[in-house]
Amino acid sequence: MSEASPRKTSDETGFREATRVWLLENCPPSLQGKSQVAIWGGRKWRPENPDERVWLERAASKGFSAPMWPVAYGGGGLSKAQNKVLLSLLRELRIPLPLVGFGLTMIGPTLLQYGTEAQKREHLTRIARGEVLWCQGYSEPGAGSDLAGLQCRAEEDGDEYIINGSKIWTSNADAADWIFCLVRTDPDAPKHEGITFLLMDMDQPGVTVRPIKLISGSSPFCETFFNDARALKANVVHKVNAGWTVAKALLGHERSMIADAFGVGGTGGTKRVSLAERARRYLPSDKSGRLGDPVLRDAIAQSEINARAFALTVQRSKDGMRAGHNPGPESSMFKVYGTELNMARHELMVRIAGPQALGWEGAGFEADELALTRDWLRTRGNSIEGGTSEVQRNVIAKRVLGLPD
Amino acid sequence: MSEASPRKTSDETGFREATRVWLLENCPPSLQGKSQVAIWGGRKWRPENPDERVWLERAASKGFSAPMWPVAYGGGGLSKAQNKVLLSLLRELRIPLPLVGFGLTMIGPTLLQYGTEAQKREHLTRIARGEVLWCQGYSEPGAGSDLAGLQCRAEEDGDEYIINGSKIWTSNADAADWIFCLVRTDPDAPKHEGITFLLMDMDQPGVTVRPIKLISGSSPFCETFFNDARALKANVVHKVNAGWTVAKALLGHERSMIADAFGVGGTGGTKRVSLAERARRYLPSDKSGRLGDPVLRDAIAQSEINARAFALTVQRSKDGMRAGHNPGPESSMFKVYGTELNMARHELMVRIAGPQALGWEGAGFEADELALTRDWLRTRGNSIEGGTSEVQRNVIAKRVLGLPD
Amino acid sequence: MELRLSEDQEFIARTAADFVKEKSPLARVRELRDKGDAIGFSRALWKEMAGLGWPGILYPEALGGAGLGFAELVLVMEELGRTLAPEPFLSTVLLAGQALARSGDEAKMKAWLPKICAGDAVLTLAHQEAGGRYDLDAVSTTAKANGAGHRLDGEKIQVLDGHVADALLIPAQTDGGIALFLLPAATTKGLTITRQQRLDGRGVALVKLEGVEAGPETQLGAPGAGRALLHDAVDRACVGLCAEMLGAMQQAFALSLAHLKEREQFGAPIGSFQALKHRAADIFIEIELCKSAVMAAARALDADSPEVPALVSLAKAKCSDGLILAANEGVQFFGGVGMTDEYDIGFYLKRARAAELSFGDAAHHRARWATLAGY
Amino acid sequence: MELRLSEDQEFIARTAADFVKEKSPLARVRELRDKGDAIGFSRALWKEMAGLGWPGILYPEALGGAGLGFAELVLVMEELGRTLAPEPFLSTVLLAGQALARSGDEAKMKAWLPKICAGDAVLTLAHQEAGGRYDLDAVSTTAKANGAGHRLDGEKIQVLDGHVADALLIPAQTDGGIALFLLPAATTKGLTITRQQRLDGRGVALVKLEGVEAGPETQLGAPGAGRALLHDAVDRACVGLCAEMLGAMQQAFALSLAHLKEREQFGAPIGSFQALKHRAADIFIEIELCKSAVMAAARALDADSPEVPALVSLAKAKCSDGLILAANEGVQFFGGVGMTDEYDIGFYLKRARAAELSFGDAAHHRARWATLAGY
Repeated sequence: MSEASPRKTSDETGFREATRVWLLENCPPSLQGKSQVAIWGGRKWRPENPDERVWLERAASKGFSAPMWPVAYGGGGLSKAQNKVLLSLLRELRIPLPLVGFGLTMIGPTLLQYGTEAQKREHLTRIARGEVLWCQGYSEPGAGSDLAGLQCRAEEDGDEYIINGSKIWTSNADAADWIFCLVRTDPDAPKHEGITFLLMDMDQPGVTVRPIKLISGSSPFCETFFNDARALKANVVHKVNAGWTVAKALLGHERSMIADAFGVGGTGGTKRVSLAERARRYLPSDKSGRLGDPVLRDAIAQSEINARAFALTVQRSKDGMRAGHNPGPESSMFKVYGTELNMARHELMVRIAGPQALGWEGAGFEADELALTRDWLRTRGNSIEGGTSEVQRNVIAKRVLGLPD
Repeated sequence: MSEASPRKTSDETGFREATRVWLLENCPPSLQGKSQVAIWGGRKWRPENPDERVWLERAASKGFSAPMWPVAYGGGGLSKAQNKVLLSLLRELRIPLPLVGFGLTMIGPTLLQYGTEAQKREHLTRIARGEVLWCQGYSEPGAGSDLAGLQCRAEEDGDEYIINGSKIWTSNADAADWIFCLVRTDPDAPKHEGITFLLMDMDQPGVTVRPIKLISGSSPFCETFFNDARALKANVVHKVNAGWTVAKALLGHERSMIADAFGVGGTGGTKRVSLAERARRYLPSDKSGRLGDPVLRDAIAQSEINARAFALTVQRSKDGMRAGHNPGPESSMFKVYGTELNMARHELMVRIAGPQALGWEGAGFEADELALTRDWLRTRGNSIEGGTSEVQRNVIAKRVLGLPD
Repeated sequence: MELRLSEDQEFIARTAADFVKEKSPLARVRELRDKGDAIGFSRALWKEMAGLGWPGILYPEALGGAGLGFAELVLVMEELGRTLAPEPFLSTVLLAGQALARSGDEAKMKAWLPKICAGDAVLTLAHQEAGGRYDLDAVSTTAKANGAGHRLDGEKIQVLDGHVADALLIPAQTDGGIALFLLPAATTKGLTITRQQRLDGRGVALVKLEGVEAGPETQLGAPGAGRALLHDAVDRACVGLCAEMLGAMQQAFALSLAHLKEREQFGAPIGSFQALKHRAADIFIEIELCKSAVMAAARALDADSPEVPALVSLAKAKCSDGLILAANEGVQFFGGVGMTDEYDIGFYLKRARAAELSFGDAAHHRARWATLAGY
Repeated sequence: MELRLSEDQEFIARTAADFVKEKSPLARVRELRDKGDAIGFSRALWKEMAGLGWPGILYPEALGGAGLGFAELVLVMEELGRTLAPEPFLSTVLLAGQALARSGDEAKMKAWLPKICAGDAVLTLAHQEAGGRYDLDAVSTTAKANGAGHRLDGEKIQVLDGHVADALLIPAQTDGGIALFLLPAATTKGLTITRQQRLDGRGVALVKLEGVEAGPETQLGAPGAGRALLHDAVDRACVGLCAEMLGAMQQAFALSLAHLKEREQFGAPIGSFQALKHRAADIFIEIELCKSAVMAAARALDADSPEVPALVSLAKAKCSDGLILAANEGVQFFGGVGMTDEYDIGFYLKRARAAELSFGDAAHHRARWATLAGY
């Protein structure tokens, strides 16, 4: 840890300047201006550019890989304000985040809330150093929207559990080292009450992983099979049979991330080619410069208006939260509308491109046309993953509108 | 009854010619070419044109007021083919039907199927002569889609029932003489098994009628209240507590009539002003003669395409029935799609007319514009009356698609 | 632009909500309709609202106003919209008031704005003609030069509160483009005003101009400024209407939700049926989007943002569809009784359509959005 | 026009259904795709279909056909469409076959139609260019007079089965308008054919023409007839495609219904949830409308009705929306597994889009319907 730790700098300007200097000195030049690089870490990680490892290690030593985690667990101990400064500097200098992944965003925060001291010391430290890549084992082939209906079971054996069953949609499981998952420890209890939240090392013979091919092509998703896999009882998070509580907390993190992603999408925060620009490529314009197909023009305007209204609504919710209002179950609204907006937008792009949207690979299609085909297919999953639109509407009806069961 | 009864004519051409002559001789000239006149009959009937009564009486004597009913019950005893000839002649000569109403189309056929000999002789004869106007008492203020949940109760009292409760949507109850209705005779039985189908004279102190004003203005609908009203037990149709069977048969008549009405509407069988003609009145056309608002043009085409596809489907169903296929529960499809098509068409007409569709009465609006406002409002009830769209979709899901409860 | 109410704004909204609950239930609108009230609103209540400072919210304190902005005005109009209050906000405060306030014509502002703020005058702007549909520039009323003034001929339709207006702003074509003429109703010769009956009960009138002599003192603003004043005033009235629509859709939805929870069919409250639940969830979402749209448009007006026209069109496109959805579905949720005049939900169905077809329908505003975005 | 199958027609439909069940399950299409089959369909199966008389259904017995009509053809194509059978009906039997059969060119008909009926030739018509979108008249491929014949230059896209066609019909602009040239694939110099990979696996090709010398014997039909032949052939292929789409939407819906009945969530089959039931009911209705539309278009063709173009557009507009609805909802009903390549429902999603965007999308056909209706 550096001597002139910026944490000790009392004012933000000082912190900003010191951090800027540190970043410019410590981030390898080959990564400066490369903010799109995603550094995942983990045992199996073999970055193409070895500087990525250098950058991760330096940032981890500084506490910048997990900036707001306590120093005791490998974090940087930064305040919210300082973290914001750090992120804005990374954006400004187009330096990649030192570390990304579910360890940092999902299991880390969960352990901070529910983990034992030993678990925090062991796992958080390794996450912050980028030594372990995590994946999530929630969904099961048979369970779908009914998450709590999971069947994967864990039976006691001395100080261990023996796990049998399978998980689906385990993103990046083929690259991951550890998995956090929900297992059934009491098959006789009501379905929400016999579930335990368990951490498991994937590097053992009882765990196998099969990547999933989607209708859009290859994907980060995998199916993960447990065949007498083992985990120490010390790796139970919170209490045995109380895993549902932990799961719900973690799902909250996930949903707000998804809503955020779509909210930002809606504002055009990420630079995207506008629908109108796309349309000009395929459709003639009239003398006044209007799109020559007024029916598509109307559909484009509808899509943009909806996107803008949605972005304004996300902003209104955030502005409200800053004023101390809690995000309630109406966040289901962001999931359902954001995803369906994105899906409708892609369907519209396909209609705009016409026959040129039909390419799979090879001759006769531009690269971005081929990407559109795949992207559109992929969006069909938006209303399914992370809680189906049907489930979200149920939540709104029940918890926001108070409609009876 | 005329001597050269057309029923005895062995070939259709003979029947046609004889009937044509009879119609031209017997229909008062003031009614020839007046096919839009609706002759309701009944005790309270005071037609503006007294020839209407003359025409009804002559036609009834000939058996033409209820052409296919048995002669014994005041009908004409015509075959299906002969009836078709009669109807086509009436259309051709633009002579009004001698009689219309629920007696003829609803309770009549029901009594033919379920009535006792005495009931048929009494009621059918009076219906055929246009002496009694009937209305229907099914729905109740509290019941809605759950028709069988009706509360109106009938208690035995010697050879009579005493009826208390109310009925809603009793069309033309303020003009009607008799009512056929569903009453609860066994409050302890399962809800479908304690219902009796009962006929009741409305000309008694225990029956009061209140017309219902709709959002579109005045309407034929009424609310009918029974306060110790009385009916002879001899007026129970079918068995006591078996009224649901009769009701279902009658509802079948009603739904196929409604589907028919919308089906015919869909084909443009009734002359209607086309959407495009309407649009030309409010929108400029471009040089090539196209409607100048391409977005509305697209919506008009969509509406017409849907209407035509629906009309073709009604035709396909009829062609199939002629080939001996039974009309199944898929007729719910005609109700739900036909009504929603009609509603969407009216919404589109309103959008086409723009601010001119907003008139209620008086200055600044044409008569057909004022009619459009009311018609549109009235169509909002299409998806409710005669079984809501929700109920129809339930029926399709369960009985056509076999989806589980 | 922050999309959040300040404490002051929350107070204004609460005050308006309380006022509406106490003084302006829907029953009042029903009664005005049933008795065929000649005015169509309550002058007494309008004075009371003026007492609360509402008609003057937008106008400078020097002229009797409160010196606030659209962010505040839409809160009041949203609450009034819940029960379809018919008082002359759109005509007097927004259409005419905004044309006056933006005209730079000090004399006319001083003559009229204090009266508007005090609830002592009803004014209006006749923005619609029979053939014009939603094109504000399609003005066929003519203003021919006539001595120092003009001679006006033409007809205006569905002029909001035209039947009770003390003065009317009339757009007419001069040689130099569209100009606005402010004509006193009582004393102008050649002016025929006929009350029109609309399905939603909002007071409107046919205004006929036959050889009306409009002296130079009647013209509003600098020559050539009329078209911009007309567009700007209608945009502002449009945002006010959207706020009313937002209130109306929330109320229609509240009535629907209450019915879904109470009404039992097949042994269960109908709100327990999943198909209806999902439709209710969709209405909820659309209303949330409309809330944001109205808030953003109002704040853009206050900030004089270049996005004003686009955000006005966004709000009108969303609110038109949102209110129609809430009202159509509302009637369907209520079932048969929803079709009767006795129930309130039908009032929202009628207002939904009237509001949709005022100041341009959703398709009109989508087309305008596209034009503004350059495609 | 009666909308009912005769006994003979019912027999044809049953035969086709049995054949498809036995010989052409979707697994076959998946296998052709997975092994990257160069042809993309089975020549052996095509010969078998020819044995059943299918490619010749429309053509006179004298030329080896069955002398039946579209009413029969659509029954076969509907069944084949259920499992997305990739054999060259659209290209060979409809696009090229119909252009030939309607050309009046006896020599070419005798040369090719018997081979088509026997399943011994694959032909196609290159109706699409990159900039043309759905306008068949937007032909920028040129045919310049060159001695007695023409010299052709241009490029055609997504030519159905172009990569395996024995001969291709190429529309090109001559001085006298659009003409069709029948070019043998193997021997024509200046013709470059490149297989394209489409999301739905249907075999298509880029066809480049660079200084192709087309002798007078290659031109199809009388001078000036090319445009009508092109439009008529595409309309007929469009009805064939609609029949395939009708089969596909029924199969996608059948897969969905089976899943809705089997799959349990929250302790009940998901098909018991009312929101899904209602959506299933809507899909059922749309499919019924599409059935009628396809039947009517086929019968109109057989009757040579003046309504042909309108009914073709009606069928394509309805089937485009119907198949997309059935496929989109199908994936949603299946949930996560519906997104995996392992399940079949995704094949229908891909075909839905490819079919929608072939021969004009729904909006294109609505516009055409309006034009035909004179508005």
